Amino acid sequence: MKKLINSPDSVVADALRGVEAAHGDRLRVTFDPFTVVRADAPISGKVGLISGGGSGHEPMHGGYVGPGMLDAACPGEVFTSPTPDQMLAATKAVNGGAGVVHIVKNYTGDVLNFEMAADLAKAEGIEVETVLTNDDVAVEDSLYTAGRRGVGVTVLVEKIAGAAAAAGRNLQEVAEIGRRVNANGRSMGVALSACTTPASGRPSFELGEDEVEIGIGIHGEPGRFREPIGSAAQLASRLMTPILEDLPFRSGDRVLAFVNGMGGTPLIELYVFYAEVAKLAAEHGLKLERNLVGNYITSLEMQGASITLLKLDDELLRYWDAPVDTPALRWGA
Amino acid sequence: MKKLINSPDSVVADALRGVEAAHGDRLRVTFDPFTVVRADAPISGKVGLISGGGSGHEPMHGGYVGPGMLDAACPGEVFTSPTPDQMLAATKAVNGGAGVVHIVKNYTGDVLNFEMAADLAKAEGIEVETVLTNDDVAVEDSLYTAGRRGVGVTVLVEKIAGAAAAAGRNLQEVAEIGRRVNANGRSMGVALSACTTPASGRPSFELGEDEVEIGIGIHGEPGRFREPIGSAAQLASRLMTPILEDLPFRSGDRVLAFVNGMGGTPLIELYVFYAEVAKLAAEHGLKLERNLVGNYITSLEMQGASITLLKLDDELLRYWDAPVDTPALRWGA
Amino acid sequence: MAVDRDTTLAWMTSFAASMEEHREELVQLDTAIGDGDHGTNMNRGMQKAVAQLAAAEQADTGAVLKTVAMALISTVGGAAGPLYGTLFLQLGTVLAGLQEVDLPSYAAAWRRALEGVQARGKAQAQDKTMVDALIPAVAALEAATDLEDGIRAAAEAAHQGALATTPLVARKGRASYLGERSAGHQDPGATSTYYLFKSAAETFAH
Amino acid sequence: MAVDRDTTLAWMTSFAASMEEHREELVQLDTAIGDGDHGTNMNRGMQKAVAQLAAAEQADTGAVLKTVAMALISTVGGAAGPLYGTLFLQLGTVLAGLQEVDLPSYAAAWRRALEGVQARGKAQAQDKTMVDALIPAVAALEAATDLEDGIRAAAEAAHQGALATTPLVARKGRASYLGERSAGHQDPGATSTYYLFKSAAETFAH
Ligand SMILES: Nc1ncnc2c1ncn2[C@@H]1O[C@H](COP(=O)(O)OP(=O)(O)O)[C@@H](O)[C@H]1O
Ligand SMILES: Nc1ncnc2c1ncn2[C@@H]1O[C@H](COP(=O)(O)OP(=O)(O)O)[C@@H](O)[C@H]1O
Ligand SMILES: [Mg+2]
Ligand SMILES: [Mg+2]
Ligand SMILES: [Mg+2]
Ligand SMILES: [Mg+2]
Repeated sequence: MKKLINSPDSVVADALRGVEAAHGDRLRVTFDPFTVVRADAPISGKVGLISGGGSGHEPMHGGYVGPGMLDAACPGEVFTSPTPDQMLAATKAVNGGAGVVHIVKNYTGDVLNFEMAADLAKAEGIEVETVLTNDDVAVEDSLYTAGRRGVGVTVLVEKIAGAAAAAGRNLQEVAEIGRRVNANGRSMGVALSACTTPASGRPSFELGEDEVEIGIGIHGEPGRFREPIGSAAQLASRLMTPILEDLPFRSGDRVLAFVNGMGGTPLIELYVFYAEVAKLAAEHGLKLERNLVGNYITSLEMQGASITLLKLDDELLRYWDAPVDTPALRWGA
Repeated sequence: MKKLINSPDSVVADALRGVEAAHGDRLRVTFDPFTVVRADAPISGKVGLISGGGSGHEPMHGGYVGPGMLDAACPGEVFTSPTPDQMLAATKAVNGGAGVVHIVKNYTGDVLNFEMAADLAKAEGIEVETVLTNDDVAVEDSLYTAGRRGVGVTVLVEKIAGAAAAAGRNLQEVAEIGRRVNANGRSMGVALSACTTPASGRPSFELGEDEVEIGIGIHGEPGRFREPIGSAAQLASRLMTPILEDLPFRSGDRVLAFVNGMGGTPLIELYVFYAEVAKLAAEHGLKLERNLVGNYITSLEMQGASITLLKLDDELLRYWDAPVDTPALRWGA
Repeated sequence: MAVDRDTTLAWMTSFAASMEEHREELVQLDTAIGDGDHGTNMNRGMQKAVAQLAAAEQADTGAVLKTVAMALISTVGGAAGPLYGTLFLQLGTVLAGLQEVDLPSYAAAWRRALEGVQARGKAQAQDKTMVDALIPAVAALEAATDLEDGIRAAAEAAHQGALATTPLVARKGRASYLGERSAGHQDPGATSTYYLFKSAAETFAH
Repeated sequence: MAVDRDTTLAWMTSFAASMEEHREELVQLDTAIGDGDHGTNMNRGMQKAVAQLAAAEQADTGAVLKTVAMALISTVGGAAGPLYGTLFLQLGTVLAGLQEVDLPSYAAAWRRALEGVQARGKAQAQDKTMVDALIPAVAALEAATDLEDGIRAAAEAAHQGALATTPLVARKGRASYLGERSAGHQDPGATSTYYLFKSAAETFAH
């Protein structure tokens, strides 16, 4: 394992020192417990938005803290959900009196820890609504699993619900909009290589020279299927078909297409992939109104990509376009 | 070699199809020859800015085309400088009558091709000024080499000269500001792994499990020295010392610090690295006024990072802060 | 030997050492069907737990267990943090205020701990989780007539339960995403639960 | 056999085939001390050149060489594009309008081509570039008394020149960044220049 780190034990704290050094003018970083909070939080009267999850998915979530998006993030250890005390601290830090939305990716650990945190926050008199993301169509048989995983749509929920909160919508409305994004979003991913957590020091799985994992999550877990690698066009179709069928997306639907890199995929390949996704979307009759191409929800240095399609309506589109001013997503500001 | 591509021969064209699909509302992509041009070019009376270089360094340069930065980019084949006809086409497309600045990284191929292009453009009556970037302190003995390579500072030149052009400065002034950025910027990089071009299919070099290449360029070439890997703190100091000594940077200098990922390094590691860079800069008495952390000038999927320090003055700072609206760098707009 | 504050402290110290010793093994088990952090998570949590136990006088068995619960909840994260946190919180709640714990009280506390883990995680038997080690262990305790024998039997039952997770297809937790591919690997959480009982058995064998 | 339009066309066809055949080898040489694209660059350029030669009637030797020059300049990129482009442009300029080229004219054209390459790239002898193959090749042509023999001698000299780049430390082009580490590898551009003369020798041996 070769990494640009000081030691496996200190990697999250060290990275947070970097975040503080780079963005200390607009973010407040706490180390005990780990939180990343908007410098101007809490905003009186505004619904607070927090999210959190294991580290190793950067820029998610710390990179999305700022006006128009999250009010705080709780970074856990690498690929390990954060703990309730982090979430409680973040919830208190961003509560402007209008309640706080917890955006939670559907993994057992994240769900259980956020559940405990919500109980603690409510016990302290803070209203909390939880928006659970579970957009991964690779997990088909959700009765016999922990349910679908929350993956790419999480970024879109954070942006769009964040804009709704910035626009002054109330707690129920912000949560409802977040849930609407999740309900209208579907994702699936492919890995060309594994990743190595600093603590384990070994790749999370071994792939042959011409194999890929289809239907991966974001924690270096193996996917649902191991298959021979195909061209970008073939892989795009391998992922798009289940996505399109699942919602289902219909001809004429207005969509946002999000091609996400898993961390180690060069941008040139993501654009090659996006070209194929756009082609398939057009063939399916979709109206591609917006897009996002880049490394936004990652698995350390994993090579691979995921596709997220979000069916848009006027309101979601308006909130997507609204100004956002965070380290990793910034426009109109 | 495992890549998300259709074929090694079509990777640049395929990626440009993706750029067109994703950003067609604001960029115009041509395929014969390859250029990426602002949709609203030429802007009458504004100095045009173009750059170009081999592909595989994304988001450079195509991701920097837009208001406040480049007017056009010329993508070559992977790691191969573009050809004069591309540069001529781009020059003509962005010439609004106030002349065109060519931003050229100092590599023999880029220099020679841009020289030919400038001759051709001048023959057609277009005024051209060339800004050469050569900020890489790893190349010490420039009398016996092709001179220092242009690396990280190129991004800063494009942003700052782009803002000067947007502010209405004339050709000489925009070129002078670009040269000033280059003259005040110094960079050095480290590779933890090689990269593999689609055409060659093999890693550009082989490193042992605990070795790094120090003083790399951006084309997967081996660096100046092969050394045992150190901690992030040690590697930061290994790169910062020659950078600080070279300009030299002095206590009290105002600087912009740019920690750049080579493409395959997760953002969490770049922030770990940035923390060390900021610490060393502070110990040296530098005033860290601005920073940029991310994958901005890359070598495909190489793991590693480079550090660029730029000594700021009021004017450079003002142009750095000015609005920019490109796919890869966006603020204030 | 009885379950009291000191034996419970010794048990927790032993479990912390066991998590350190088996960190790598649990990471490997979790790499095969999860995300490779279970050993690191449990070790981080238990080192924090023993540090907190050392930092303040613990009034009784229940206090020890609650301190461990809070340490795990605030340092483990992941699925294991809330689940083991709940386990120790329930144990500690039932045993609160008791200086000496007899077999029936101990077994009843473990029944409540099991119920708490299931209420939180919704896992049933055969879902390939720590519950598959807990269920037979608690049953063994309940069936015992002697505390020491009961704890030894519980450890043996937890061991069998953990081993028996290998052929199962996971239906809860991260491993469930693998579907059929989760079969053939022992569950990391069931394994750490076995080590928890093994530490108890070793503590009470002294 | 004389240098005229048809033999020049045959030479260029042979060189294009050679670049295709040796693409991989040139990529490997360039991977060691450069960026691994020289073979791909030259092959892309020469395939385009023969396609353009086929697409339109070429008036004479000079026209053939200028078509090749323009094709290389607009498709090769990198250092090799402008340098080989300049080489063929100078050759074509000197030989423009000639139907049959004799040895003195041919040698003079090559001298101008060498000067053009050096004017563009500023490389001297021993800088470990294509110039190290060109210099002895041009000298051999100038020393010759017979065209066919001269071309054969030039190919042999280019070969020796290319081989002799191996121990050199590069002072121009991308390999120069490696400093001492560039020694011990044969220069890719000098090698492709050797193949250029080898193709000529084979063409004129027929
Ligand atoms: N719903 C659940 N109920 C009971 N135990 C569970 C549940 N989900 C997961 N587990 C246990 O947690 C273990 C994984 O813990 P750990 O790796 O620390 O957390 P994570 O899965 O969040 O990375 C599994 O091996 C399993 O025994
Ligand atoms: N200044 C120069 N003068 C002459 N030849 C040069 C010069 N710089 C580089 N070369 C030649 O070009 C070759 C490399 O070509 P190529 O790999 O196609 O371009 P690049 O270096 O831009 O990738 C070198 O092997 C060398 O022979
Ligand atoms: Mg985990
Ligand atoms: Mg090149
Ligand atoms: Mg785990
Ligand atoms: Mg090359």
